[in-house]
Amino acid sequence: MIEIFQQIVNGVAIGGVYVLIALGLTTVFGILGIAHFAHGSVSMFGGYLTYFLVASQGVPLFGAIAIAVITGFALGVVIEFLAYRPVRNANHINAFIVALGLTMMVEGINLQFFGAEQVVIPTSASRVFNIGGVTIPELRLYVILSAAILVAAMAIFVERTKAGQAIRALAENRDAAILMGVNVNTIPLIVFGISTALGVTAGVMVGSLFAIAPGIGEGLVVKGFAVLILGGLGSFPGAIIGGVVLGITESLAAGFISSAYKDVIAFVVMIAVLLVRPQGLMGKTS
Amino acid sequence: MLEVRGLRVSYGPIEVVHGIDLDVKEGECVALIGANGAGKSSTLKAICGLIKARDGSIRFDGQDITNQAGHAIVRAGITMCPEGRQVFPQMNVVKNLRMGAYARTDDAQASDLEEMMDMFPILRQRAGQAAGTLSGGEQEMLAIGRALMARPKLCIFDEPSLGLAPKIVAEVGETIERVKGMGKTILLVEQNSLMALRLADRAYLFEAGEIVLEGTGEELQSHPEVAKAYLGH
Amino acid sequence: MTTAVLRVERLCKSFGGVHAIRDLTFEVQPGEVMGLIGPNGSGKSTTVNSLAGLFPVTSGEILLAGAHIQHLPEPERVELGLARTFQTASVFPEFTVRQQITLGCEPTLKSPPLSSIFGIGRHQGEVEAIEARVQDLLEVTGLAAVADDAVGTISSAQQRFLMIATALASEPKIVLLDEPAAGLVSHERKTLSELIKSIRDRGIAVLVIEHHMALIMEVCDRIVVLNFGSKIADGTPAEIRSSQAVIDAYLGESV
Amino acid sequence: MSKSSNYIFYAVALAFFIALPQLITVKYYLHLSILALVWVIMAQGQNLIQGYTGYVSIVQAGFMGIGAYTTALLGLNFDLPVWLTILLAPLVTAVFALATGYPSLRVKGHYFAIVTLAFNMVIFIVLMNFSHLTNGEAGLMGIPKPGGEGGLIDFSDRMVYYYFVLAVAVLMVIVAARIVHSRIGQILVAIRQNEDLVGAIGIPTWKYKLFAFVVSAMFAGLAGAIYAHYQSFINPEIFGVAQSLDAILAVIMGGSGTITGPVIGAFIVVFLPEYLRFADSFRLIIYGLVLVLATIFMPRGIVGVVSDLWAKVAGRGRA
Amino acid sequence: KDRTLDIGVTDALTGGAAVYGLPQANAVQMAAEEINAAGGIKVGDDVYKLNVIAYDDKANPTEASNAVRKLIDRDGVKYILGFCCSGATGAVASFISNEDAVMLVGNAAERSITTQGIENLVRTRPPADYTGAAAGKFVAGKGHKRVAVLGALEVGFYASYVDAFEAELNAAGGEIITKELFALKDRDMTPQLTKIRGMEPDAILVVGYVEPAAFVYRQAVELGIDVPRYGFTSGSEEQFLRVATSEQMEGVWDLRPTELTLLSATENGIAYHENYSEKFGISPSPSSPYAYDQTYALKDALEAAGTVEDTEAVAAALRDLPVPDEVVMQYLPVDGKMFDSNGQAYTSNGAFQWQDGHWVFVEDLPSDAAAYSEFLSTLD
Ligand SMILES: Nc1ncnc2c1ncn2[C@@H]1O[C@H](COP(=O)(O)OP(=O)(O)OP(=O)(O)O)[C@@H](O)[C@H]1O
Ligand SMILES: Nc1ncnc2c1ncn2[C@@H]1O[C@H](COP(=O)(O)OP(=O)(O)OP(=O)(O)O)[C@@H](O)[C@H]1O
Ligand SMILES: [Mg+2]
Ligand SMILES: [Mg+2]
Repeated sequence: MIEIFQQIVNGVAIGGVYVLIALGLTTVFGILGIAHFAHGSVSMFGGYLTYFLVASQGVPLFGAIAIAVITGFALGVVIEFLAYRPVRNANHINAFIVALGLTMMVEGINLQFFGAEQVVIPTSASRVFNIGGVTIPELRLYVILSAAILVAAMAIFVERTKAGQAIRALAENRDAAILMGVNVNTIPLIVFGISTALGVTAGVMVGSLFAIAPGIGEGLVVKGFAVLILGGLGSFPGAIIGGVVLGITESLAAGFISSAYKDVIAFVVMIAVLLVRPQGLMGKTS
Repeated sequence: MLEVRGLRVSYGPIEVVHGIDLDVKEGECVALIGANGAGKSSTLKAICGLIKARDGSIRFDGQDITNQAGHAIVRAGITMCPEGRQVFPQMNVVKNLRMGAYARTDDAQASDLEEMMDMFPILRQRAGQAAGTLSGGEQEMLAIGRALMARPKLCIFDEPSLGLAPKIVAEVGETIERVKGMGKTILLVEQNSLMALRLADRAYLFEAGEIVLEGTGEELQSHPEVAKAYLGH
Repeated sequence: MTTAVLRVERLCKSFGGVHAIRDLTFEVQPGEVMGLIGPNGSGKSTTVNSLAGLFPVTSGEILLAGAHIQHLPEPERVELGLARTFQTASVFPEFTVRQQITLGCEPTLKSPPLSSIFGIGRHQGEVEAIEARVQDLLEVTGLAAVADDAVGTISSAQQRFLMIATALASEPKIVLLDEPAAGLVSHERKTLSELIKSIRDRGIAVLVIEHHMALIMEVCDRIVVLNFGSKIADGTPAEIRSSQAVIDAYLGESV
Repeated sequence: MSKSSNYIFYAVALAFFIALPQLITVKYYLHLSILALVWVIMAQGQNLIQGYTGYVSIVQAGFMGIGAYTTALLGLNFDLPVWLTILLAPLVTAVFALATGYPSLRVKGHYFAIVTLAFNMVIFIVLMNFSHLTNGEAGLMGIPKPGGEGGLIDFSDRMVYYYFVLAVAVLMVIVAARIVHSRIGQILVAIRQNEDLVGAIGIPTWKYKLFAFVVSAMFAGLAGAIYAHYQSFINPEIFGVAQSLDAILAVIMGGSGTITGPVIGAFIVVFLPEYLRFADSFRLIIYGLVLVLATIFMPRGIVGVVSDLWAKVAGRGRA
Repeated sequence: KDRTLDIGVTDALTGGAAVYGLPQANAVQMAAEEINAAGGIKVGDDVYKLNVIAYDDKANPTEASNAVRKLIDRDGVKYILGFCCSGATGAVASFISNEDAVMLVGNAAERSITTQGIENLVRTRPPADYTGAAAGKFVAGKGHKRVAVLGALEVGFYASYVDAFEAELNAAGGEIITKELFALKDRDMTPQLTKIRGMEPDAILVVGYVEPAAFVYRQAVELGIDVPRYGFTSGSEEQFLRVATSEQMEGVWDLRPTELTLLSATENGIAYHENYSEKFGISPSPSSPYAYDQTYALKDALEAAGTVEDTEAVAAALRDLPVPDEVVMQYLPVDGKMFDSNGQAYTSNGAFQWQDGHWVFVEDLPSDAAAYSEFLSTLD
């Protein structure tokens, strides 16, 4: 029994990271219909940057995170403006290719600036809590908590603010949004900025809880897309539920079925859900 | 109030509006009629900034709005109720109506919302339903209501009666009449030429991207060619 | 008595909580033009979509020339002789008009599809027969002049006629037309009513949804009126025109 | 372009490919050309599902792997003749494609892309971990060449193998062209434009989508088999998602929905990274940048650019 | 006469395996510069200075064969060094015997590379099972009966390490109670460790790349697993400390070839460590000397063969070579030769333990290179 609880706890932390990655992906997808494949690599860039600031510039951790998040926002804006905007009216597959190209570029940049060795963002959180046999490292607890806070903040932003309203309108019908007076040139910039900033926080979490190394970002973005599929493309609650479900599924699969095939099992669950509900767990039928 | 001069619109290499002049004066209701594909919607889209004008100028309220961004034009006081309704499919009826007031900064929105629901009782019945699942007619009413929520100076309707039941068509006619009564300036495109010409103070006839006839509503109604081709039977 | 070409019995369809059609029963006889009218949201398009098999019905039976079809997928219903058009124009924008109509003939072809890759097992003369049928349809629907234009470049009125031509290409027993006159001007509507009559003259039954009363009154032999998903009237145009229930629900003052 | 100028174009292209080995002085480029021809087969398959049917599949490299492992394992374990195992490879791939295509094709657009990507990862993980059969990451060595020891033709001569692959590639391009110009091809293009309408006019779309998916997988399986016998070595690494993305790139860069496009695209994805080696550690960055710029400035691929130019030139000629 | 000899390196310079490949390429470069500075290679009347051409293969088999094809066909290179990873190495090994070239394999540990009788290939690193058997004996000797394994078992040479380990453990009456797996990019090992914790093992054995392995050690502590931890990872102190604290690492064993570590190293090793650190600004990875040693072996073989053209002679000379003086690893010669008849070299194996922030050499793991060499010859 303890083992099951332990596995669920294990899965929730990684699930929190998935949720943040997926949130960024899902907002971008919802608004612009772009499968932003470079998201993982850009997130890792943010993680690397934090590491660099902390480890070799001596910036305090939270200062470094703040700088990285702001840089991430700016980077997102630049990416939207320079890379995706020119293909806005083209076939979506073209945007996907741009995304692939960006992925290579960012991976290349990461490699060039930060090297091939894995880096771990140093933190001072090294305590471990033990609750009735279930252990939780302090750091994991922080990750889960901050993921929850960010999700809540995003939800409030989208549901309660005018910018959030505009984002939803743009996601659903671009022309109509223009006719309502939504500035469709700046909203995508904001969306990309926020999405990338969220990605950077995920990158920081991965970098402190686990590690950043070449290829990890790409693996993460695939998981992010799996979450989207599981939860429903463009669906906000879907990203949250999908992320947690995927994290726990992986954990249980590795613990109780097979660690070699844990990703296979996660994908099979995703495909099975899709067969029953083609629009994903929280997706709406069109 | 609205002054269009020498407007040309093209999609890629194909030009569909070939330099038209068009005026709408304050408080006036102007109709555009004409066959399918004549370029009426394209003209409206160019006015609203949804597509770029290739040539010509558009002035509104003394201000040059040619090729301005769409949102700026909305803030200048033009809203359009577009062809094909264009509701926000996943938002419910109330949220759609609220979106209509997006560019507004005053706080009379709640009472306007009530007013729209009174004007279209069916919208009150469907208040919580996703707009995408409404029937065509229900969507059209929603789109009109949404446009009015912006309290525009100039209200543009692109084929508001398309696909509506006769009873509702009559209601839409009345609604536009009422909007007119509110002192709003109206630019109306209608396939239902009879209704359009009855409502309009002045009208233009489009043919293949050009304006071929202009006059008061009555003049055009009694024009033999118009009567034959557009008023029917 | 001949079997009805289409028979709908106690048809129900609900979306979640919304009952779009309730207990709908009607028949269409061979060679008949039947009108289906009703206020917006009364379930007309839902009826057409249910008949065509776009989604499963909640309950009820659909018989095409006496055979149950409610469990069949969309393409098989077309093969059995039920064709339809859509309320909003739905076409292949990159094809030429001729190509689209030719594709519409696909369900009637006897040659297996693979034969067109390897050139074996082809039925004699089929290609020529199809070409002739397409030419005929182009002329009937008045599209011959734009036959080799890309569908995306023809006017929306022409696209509406093209939808009808494509539906007819499958040699149906009955066609369902969902608001074919939407967006047409009066002379085009006239062409449309001629077309509907000529379809009937070919022995094909027509079920037409329209809000344009003049057209409906002119072409229909019989009219069924829906309101809130239920049938409220069924009769000749004259009967419908004078039915108080229909006037209250749909027509308004008078037409 | 008129029909006859088309034929002239194809004849010139074929003559070029036949003469190519004679023009190449550094044998290294012969090696790359062989790989590029393998990729021509891959890209034609990808084009069928992506370019013509409009479904972006990200599992092509996985299918290539199934083909490659099929031919290698049959050859190594059962001593079957190489010709036979090469023919069996696409058939076995087709079986897998049927099994994966059925669920994947129930969803559309990005869903389909990601589901197929998941399948590619599944194939990769299984090849990696099912090591009793596949020997895991270490891969399979010593895969025999066609013709066997002391056969009539020596396939270990690269020149010979080049012509062998060229023949297969030409054949597959012809097959692809026959398919897209057939009734089936017409239906696939219709599905790309408006799938709902295809169903409504009485054509069971799932059959045709599945056909396109399975045939494209067979192309990939065959490409994998030919690759395996050329390299004599395979391991899962070659059949990962990155290679599937290369197949997509080949189609897009060349010109999707055309027969010539994938041929050009295949050579690009094989040769471009080589030419960017001078950039050393900046290679990845530059390759990515080239992709982004190419997509922005020539969205219809090289074929699109060329045919636009051609139209301009021809138009001027007429005027 | 002063002449230049081009030698090639193909290795993973980017991507996930660059941790192994890049240091190897650096090591070859460093060795070449040292050789040039010391006067070059004397072949007959000529003196050759080495010029290194390095290509990135990303550990991908296709890229590796492309790189080698290019080195041979275009650059005219006959001597190719590097090779950190088994997949890429296998791809090249499958055609190298037809080429007029000599291939020197470094860190790639898949056994079959030297069982195929490829005459123009030698390898400095011993196969993993050679070390695994020694490790099995050692752990069994500690009295552990129930051992849980966690590792990159989809990778052939790690699996073969475990197989040899298991055979020895079984022989001593012990058993492996579970084999759990992680992939190269996995960093969250808690699911596997939670399962292992539930099985109450006497010890755990971690077999795999340094980066994920470091996380296993850390997360095992976090999950409260307090049984002895053994491993086969060859990670440096620096690499482990990036992930885990020294306390979390305390007591961990590494059972592996006596590769480069500060305390176990010979004078050559200390010099190598210093020079490398100075030149590249980072300490060398423990396995990088396999490539460094390749370069000196090649130098001696060229001088012994007296030719740079005749690769067959050079390949033969390699197999006849005593262990060069300059090498860093501690090779166990077979019949007095560095490489045995299979082209395989052997180092001694050792048990290292993490104590107070450092890897400490505790004892030799008895290993019989000659016997293993004979066993290797019997494999196909
Ligand atoms: N997005 C587009 N791309 C290319 N051509 C277009 C586009 N939109 C409209 N057209 C073409 O422009 C011409 C004018 O169209 P427009 O919609 O302005 O006409 P309209 O008078 O509003 O007709 P309708 O009564 O059908 O709405 C038509 O020939 C149409 O085919
Ligand atoms: N997918 C759906 N989900 C929920 N409700 C739906 C859905 N489709 C249709 N409806 C509802 O079913 C009712 C009938 O819709 P339908 O489209 O059949 O009307 P209609 O008679 O064709 O109207 P119109 O003349 O305006 O086209 C409407 O109230 C509509 O809101
Ligand atoms: Mg219009
Ligand atoms: Mg309808």
